[in-house]
Amino acid sequence: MSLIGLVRLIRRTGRVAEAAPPLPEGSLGRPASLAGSVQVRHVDAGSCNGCEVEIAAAFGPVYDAERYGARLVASPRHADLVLVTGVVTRNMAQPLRRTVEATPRPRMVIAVGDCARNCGVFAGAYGVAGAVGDVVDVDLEVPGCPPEPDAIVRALRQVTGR
Amino acid sequence: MNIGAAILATVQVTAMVILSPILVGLMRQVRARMEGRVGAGVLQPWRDLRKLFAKESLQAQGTSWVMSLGPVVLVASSALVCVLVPLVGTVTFPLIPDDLFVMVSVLLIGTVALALIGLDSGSAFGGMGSSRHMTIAALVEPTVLVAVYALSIPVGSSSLSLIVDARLLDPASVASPVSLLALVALFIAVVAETGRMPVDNPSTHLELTMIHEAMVLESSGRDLAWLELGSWMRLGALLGLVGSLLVPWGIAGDVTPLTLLVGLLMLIVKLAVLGSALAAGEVFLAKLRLFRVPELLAGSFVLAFLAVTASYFVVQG
Amino acid sequence: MTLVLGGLLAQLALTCVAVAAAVFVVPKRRALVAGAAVVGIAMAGAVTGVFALSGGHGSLTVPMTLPLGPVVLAPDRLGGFFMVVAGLVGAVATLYGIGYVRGPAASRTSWSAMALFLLALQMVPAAADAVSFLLCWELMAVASTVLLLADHARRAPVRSAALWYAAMTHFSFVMLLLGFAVLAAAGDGTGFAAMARVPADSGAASVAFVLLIVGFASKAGIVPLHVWLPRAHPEAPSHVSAVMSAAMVKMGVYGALLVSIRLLPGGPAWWGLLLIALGAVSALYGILQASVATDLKRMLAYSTSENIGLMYLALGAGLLLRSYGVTEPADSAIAACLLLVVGHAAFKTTLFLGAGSILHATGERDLDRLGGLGARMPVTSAAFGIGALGAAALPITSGFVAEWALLQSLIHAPATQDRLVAVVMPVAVAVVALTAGLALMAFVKAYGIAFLARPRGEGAAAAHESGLGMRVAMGISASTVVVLGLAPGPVARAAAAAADLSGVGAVGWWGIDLFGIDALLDPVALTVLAVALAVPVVLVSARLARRQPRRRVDLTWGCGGVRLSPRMQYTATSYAEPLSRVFDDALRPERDVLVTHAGESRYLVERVQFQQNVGDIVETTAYRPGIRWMDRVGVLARHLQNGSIHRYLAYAFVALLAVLVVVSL
Amino acid sequence: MSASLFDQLISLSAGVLLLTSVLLVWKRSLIAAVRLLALQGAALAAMVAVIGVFESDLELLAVAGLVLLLKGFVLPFVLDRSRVRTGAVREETPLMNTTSSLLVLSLLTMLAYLVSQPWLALDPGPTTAAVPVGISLVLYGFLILTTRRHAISQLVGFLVLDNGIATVAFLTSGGVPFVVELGASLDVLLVVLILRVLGGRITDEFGGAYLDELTELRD
Repeated sequence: MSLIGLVRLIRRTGRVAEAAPPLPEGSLGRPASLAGSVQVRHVDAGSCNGCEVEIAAAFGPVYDAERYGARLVASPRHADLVLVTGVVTRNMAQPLRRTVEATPRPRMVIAVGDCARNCGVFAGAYGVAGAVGDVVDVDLEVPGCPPEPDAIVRALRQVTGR
Repeated sequence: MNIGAAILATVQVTAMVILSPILVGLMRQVRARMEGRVGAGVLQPWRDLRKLFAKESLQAQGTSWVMSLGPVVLVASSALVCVLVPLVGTVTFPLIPDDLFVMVSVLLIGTVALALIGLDSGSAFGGMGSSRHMTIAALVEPTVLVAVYALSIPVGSSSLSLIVDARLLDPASVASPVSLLALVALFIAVVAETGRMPVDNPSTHLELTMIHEAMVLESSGRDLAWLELGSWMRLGALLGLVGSLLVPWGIAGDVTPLTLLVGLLMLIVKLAVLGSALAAGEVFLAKLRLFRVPELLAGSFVLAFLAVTASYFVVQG
Repeated sequence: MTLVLGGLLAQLALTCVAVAAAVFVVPKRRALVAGAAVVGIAMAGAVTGVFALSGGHGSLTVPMTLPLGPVVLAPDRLGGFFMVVAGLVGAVATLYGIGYVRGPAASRTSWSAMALFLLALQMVPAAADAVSFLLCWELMAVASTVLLLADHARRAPVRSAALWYAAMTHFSFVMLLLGFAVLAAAGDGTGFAAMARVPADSGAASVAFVLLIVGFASKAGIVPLHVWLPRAHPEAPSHVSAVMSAAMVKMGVYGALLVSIRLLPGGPAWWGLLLIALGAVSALYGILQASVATDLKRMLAYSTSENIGLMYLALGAGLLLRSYGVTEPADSAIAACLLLVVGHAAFKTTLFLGAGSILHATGERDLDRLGGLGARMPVTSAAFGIGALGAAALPITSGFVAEWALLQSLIHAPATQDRLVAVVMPVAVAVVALTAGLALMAFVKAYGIAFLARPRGEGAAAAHESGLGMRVAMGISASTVVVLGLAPGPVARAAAAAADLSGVGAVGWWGIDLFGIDALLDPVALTVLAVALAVPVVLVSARLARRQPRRRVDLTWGCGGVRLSPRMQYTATSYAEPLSRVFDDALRPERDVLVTHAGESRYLVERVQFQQNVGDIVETTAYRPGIRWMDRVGVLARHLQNGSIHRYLAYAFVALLAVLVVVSL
Repeated sequence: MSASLFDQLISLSAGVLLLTSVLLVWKRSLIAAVRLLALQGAALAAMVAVIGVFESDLELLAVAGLVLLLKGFVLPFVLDRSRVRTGAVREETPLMNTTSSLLVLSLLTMLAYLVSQPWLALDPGPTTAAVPVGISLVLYGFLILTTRRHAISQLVGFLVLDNGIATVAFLTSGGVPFVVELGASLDVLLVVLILRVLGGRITDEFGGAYLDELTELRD
């Protein structure tokens, strides 16, 4: 696309982010130091990628989770929050533990989606090691198969408090 | 003279420590708005820093003191650059002229600290980032020094404050082709050196395309906070340098409360304008393939070189 | 008896003592006793140099049985400067050698050769006429060849390296002989004073200049005459490499200075251009090779080529500017050349001694197998790190000051108002800048790969710190790098005195002031400022560390991977890969990728093998054909000599007839 | 027009000429090349116009109009049409990579400044100070001609060369007679049109306009 075309597109599009819903009532025992700024590391422990699509949407322009101070990062060393999706498969159990261990404290773990909470439809399958809660300590769960971006954003806002 | 210079140095460093995260916040905000987002607000980098300072730092087995000392060195070198560059005023310590060559080498100390941090982590990512970072730093060097040469010819000195003062006296010289060529070359070098588009994508999550991020993947807590602050201060100081060379007006020639205030306000305006322009420009660019970066740098080198050649012949021809 | 004369005599006496000690002391104590005497020679040399530099006079005539006349030693200021450098380097390296030498490097021959080598290094800059100069030069060459050959029985590469070295050093000797012969004929005398009477714009002077510069450049390791350097330095014992690289190679620079500012001052502009061209090519090629090299000592050898290139470039710039009558920038450039000499001597000694310690502790020179030595060898790590900072020309080291002075003098060239200068100087600045950038890359690679992260090989994992003597020697040379970087003022004054430069001096006690071009640098003030800025950062860090201590974890982050092996780290080869791709045309690396497929499948790979070899393109394209040609000539010449006594008698007869015919004509 | 303003305007237009030709060597996009060429033509016309106004020479102003029309609009338009016809967007594989050609470029500039030194010494002034720019343009044109492989790039190189010659001519002789300029311009136009027709035909026949492939035509 040419430069001028892009300028036109930007001007035509304007703001796509939806108006921010009211701050959810969070009764979460979150660490005070995470207020306003939460870096998120996402771990796919064996998901069908449905939740990934929703997470991408949550951080996309429409829901714009970044405006509440949450940001996806590339390394758990930079993260405060581990966002886990999917059932934990046998091959991913150890990497998941390592990822949480590699995150500096204070840290939190959020299990996103039904699979992550209770194995969902995959419960009892041969390659499944268990739900996320069976492998690492989970602070917050987001139900849904897959959860709506709104739900994910709500959970993140409970942590950032914005 | 010494007291004035000390006051000015303090003002410049303090201003840059406070302003550079806000500058980065502003740049992210401009970008977010152009993408149709709301954005996290200009103060978000400061919130991130506050949080990082309160977090613990991890040290993996096999890593060494470089992991903890490197960030401090980076911040100190950035702070020294902030003193050496005429951002608010042109008053200098008599024994420490704000020599451009000295400034560049102080900047390189920070570059080396970052590269060593990348290598020390002992992961493939760190090494990769470090290797790319140093390759680019090596190739940027000719552009920077030849541009410095071009800027120094009219005043016969590589001292920044003399160059800025000369531009204040003769405003027409700012718009001369020689000066513009040198500034464009310098600007490309600044973009490459601070890891902005199109050389490096500061917001990438894909390890294989990273340069700067890959080196700091292993750092956490306050180490990461220092690294971020140091890199942002570099960006701020270099943009401020380009600003002072491009628009020298308002810069304090002596140290009084009024001149300092004017200088500070001008600095804020310059940084805001340049930062917004840079961020807006980045929206239109895609990251270059790593092996096409030398083309960009060769191009900027040619511009700097043309500036030198032309200035010789224009001045004396 | 003057002080200089006394110093010279003391050196000769100490050499006799050292050789006697090497021959007669039992092997167990040999290193200590002979080593102490050799340190004495070097220190005496340095002290003599100081006397000569401060204007002392003295002349020593050593009678010789050869029909060439006596050897006359009478160092002037410039010679004194180089005597100090060579003496200090020799002393530190020998101190290191006492603890370092093992096996053949500790033999009688080696210690005697070391004594003679250091003596020759003192006598070359002290020589007062061409014949003495050439004799000392030859002594230096022979002694260093013997030292290089120390380990020839066990390792074949040593023999090949020595052969290359001997060939190149004799090529250098022949060139010098011819050059001095031309000068002696034109000036009617072999003394330097007589030669200095030859007008610099005469044809003979130009011929002599080119011959002498070629001779000195080949000793100095200037591209394309550098081929012996990357072979000899890795194979010689490390303390010998240090002396060769930091002191002996500098004699090539001394020679160039001798010719261009003492014997034939005021030469035409093209002399300067020749030196700039040689220096620029050498600096760029040397540092490119250094940044892709994986053998640590080979890398240091190429870096020597680079640094000597910068010295030639600085000298060339000085000559070029002088020929246009612009004295101050010219003098600053020559001062930069001398600062580079001193700076390079300091950091290259440190680096070679550090490399020696690594070799000693791990048995490895290959960077790809090193790693994690920082924790195992803290002193070596610190010393090598400081040396690497110096080589990368970062503040506050000796390398930085020298490069700063060079750049300053280059950018003040516009005063000449000449188009040639206008074209040459930007190119020179660009070359120096690219060289500095690549040097940064090369030494970050060397230090980071060798000392940081985890060991890549068994040798590195089992490494241990070296002995006390070696550590002390490394400590001395590393602190010299920092001290020279902090206080370049005295060196600048010495340089100004040595080469009779105007516009170069010191500010305060330690700062350097190129007042001729209005540029000053006070590293101490800069350091104070830097420390003042770092203190708050450190305080905040310490406070945070008390509140939230560092937590140790097992693994570095590798995407949660379970099998993280040290082989997954970046190596020196992979570190330089982007660079070797960018400069593909200049380096022409040979790459082989061998893919073994699993069974019949095209998609399943069993094994991938990668091989890369970065050769020396100058050697393969310029030298190999020449060597092949000489081989063929040699084969033909064999027909002349077939062992038949009749044929030899016939040769003699033919020669007699020829002489008679010539006489009768 | 004051002398200093004249000075500034001449060096500004010379700077644009130089910058556009550097970018022409740098960029491989043919679309950008056509636009840059148009800009270059406009800069050349501006330079002629400035000289015309300064010397109050009506004929020169007419020449400036002609140059603007031809080099700023007609030639780029023709070039763009043939580019669209060949369907080419980028110069895919030049004979010399961009980095090397940029370095060669700086050497060529140096050479241009060196050889034009006698002119500068002879008659120092703002117009002669810009002569090296013209010579640089000639050299850049040759560089493009020798290193590019697409027929459109060849035309671009040819036009840069022509612009260089025109720049030198205007700067040194203080103007070319209108008739001569008219004739030269028409020649250039004719060459471009012929090449365009040829290139179009070749594309139709062979499906590409790379010069390497054209060598096969000999057989």
